[in-house]
Amino acid sequence: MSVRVETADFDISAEMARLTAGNTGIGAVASFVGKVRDHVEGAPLTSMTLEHYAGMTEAELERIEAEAQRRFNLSASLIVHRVGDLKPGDNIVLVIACASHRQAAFAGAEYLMDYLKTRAPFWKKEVLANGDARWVEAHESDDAAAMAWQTSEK
Amino acid sequence: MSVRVETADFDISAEMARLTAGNTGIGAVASFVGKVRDHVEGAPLTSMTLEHYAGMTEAELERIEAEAQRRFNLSASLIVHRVGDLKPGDNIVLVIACASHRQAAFAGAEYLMDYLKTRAPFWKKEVLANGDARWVEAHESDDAAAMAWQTSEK
Amino acid sequence: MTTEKTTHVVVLRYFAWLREKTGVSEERLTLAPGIATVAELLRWQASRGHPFDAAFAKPEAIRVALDHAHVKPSASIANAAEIAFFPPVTGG
Amino acid sequence: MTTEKTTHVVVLRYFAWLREKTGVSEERLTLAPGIATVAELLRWQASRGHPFDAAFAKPEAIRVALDHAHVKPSASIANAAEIAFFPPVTGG
Repeated sequence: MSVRVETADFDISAEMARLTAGNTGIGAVASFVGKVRDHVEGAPLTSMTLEHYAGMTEAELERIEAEAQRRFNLSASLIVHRVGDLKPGDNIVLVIACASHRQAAFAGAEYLMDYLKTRAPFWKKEVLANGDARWVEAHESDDAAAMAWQTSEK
Repeated sequence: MSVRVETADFDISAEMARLTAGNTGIGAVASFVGKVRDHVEGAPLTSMTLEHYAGMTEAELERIEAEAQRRFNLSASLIVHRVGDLKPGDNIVLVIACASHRQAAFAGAEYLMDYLKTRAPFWKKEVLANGDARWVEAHESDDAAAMAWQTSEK
Repeated sequence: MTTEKTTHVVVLRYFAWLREKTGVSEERLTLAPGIATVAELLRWQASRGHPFDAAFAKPEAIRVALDHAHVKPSASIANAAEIAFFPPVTGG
Repeated sequence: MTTEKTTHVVVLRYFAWLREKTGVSEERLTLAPGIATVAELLRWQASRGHPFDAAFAKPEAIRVALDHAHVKPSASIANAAEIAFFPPVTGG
């Protein structure tokens, strides 16, 4: 179990190998990579800056990871989130959830992302091609996705 | 969109890079790796042989991929399935689903796996540590998972 | 395509434990005219004698594909060139 | 821990547009004794004058963490050493 916040890019093959090394009880590895898109609501995006609250970020990600581990009996998991300046096509976030079977692995990875999106203190500022810079607004759909885990809709 | 059946192992980083290259409209990449476990129902497993129906396998995987693409509006996807002799810890299958947003990517990857498990003509034969060799039996839970997509439970 | 009655030559294929139990992975044969559906073909297999009788003793445990596509027991085999028999799939 | 009345020194931190609007990323100050909850602290921020008044004009758009944990407006700040103000998070 581990969480990392860093400016460098990640290598999913290397992370997956490290996470599953020596544990051949793992039959299922679900993962998610979030990337910077080239458009936001139709407007071309030039770059994105990710700010975070060092200290709280790690604490919150560890709480999310511990809860996912408990709920889905994960064998191993990882959250890596990048901060700093990113361009379209760059990786932003990686989550990996390992379990004996695929349902738990998929549910674990989705849970990690849903809670990361609504609880982990990261903020995105987008710079558009026309020069405008703006802080991304939170989506109600993300709150709904996280809430669904509490009401057993998922 | 592509499907491959091969004896060689795959590299998820390389596959993901190839799949997303030049498409910065992709914001979400969900993936799944299935691996050989070291135990089956409590019995230590020594090796596993994967047989398939060449020709039908590719046709069926392409049908599954086309349906996933249509349902979830995937930007790109990939299915790689290994055949031949595998050992505990070895990779068996890789699916990747790319989309603008994470819900579609996750749903796409789960759909690909659920249908691959119940429709693609692969068969596993396990060799146990005590020398017994047996064909793996299909799980009712896999049929139920695939069926759920038809009745909108998912 | 012709509408006149012709002999129906098919390739039959067997996978996993069906291949092992029959000892055959592939055979080419001419189907008797009375065999019109997958269910009838499965009954014919069970009537062929050793080792097919044992391999096809439980037709409900056997899946069938016509020309690389899954079909139900009620499907017509009239246009099939390749017919495959196998247990429920277990990949992934 | 002591029960006698002491001055409450806290570190306040500001992120994203709250950092930009206030022009402050971090400050250390002594809280007035009347400020007991997060909601009261948000009201006090809005009353501090420029540029805090504008930054805290819509407290419902602001999230608060006490010592690295999310809290609700009703939470007591009595034991907090570090209090952070930020908009709803947008990572991932």
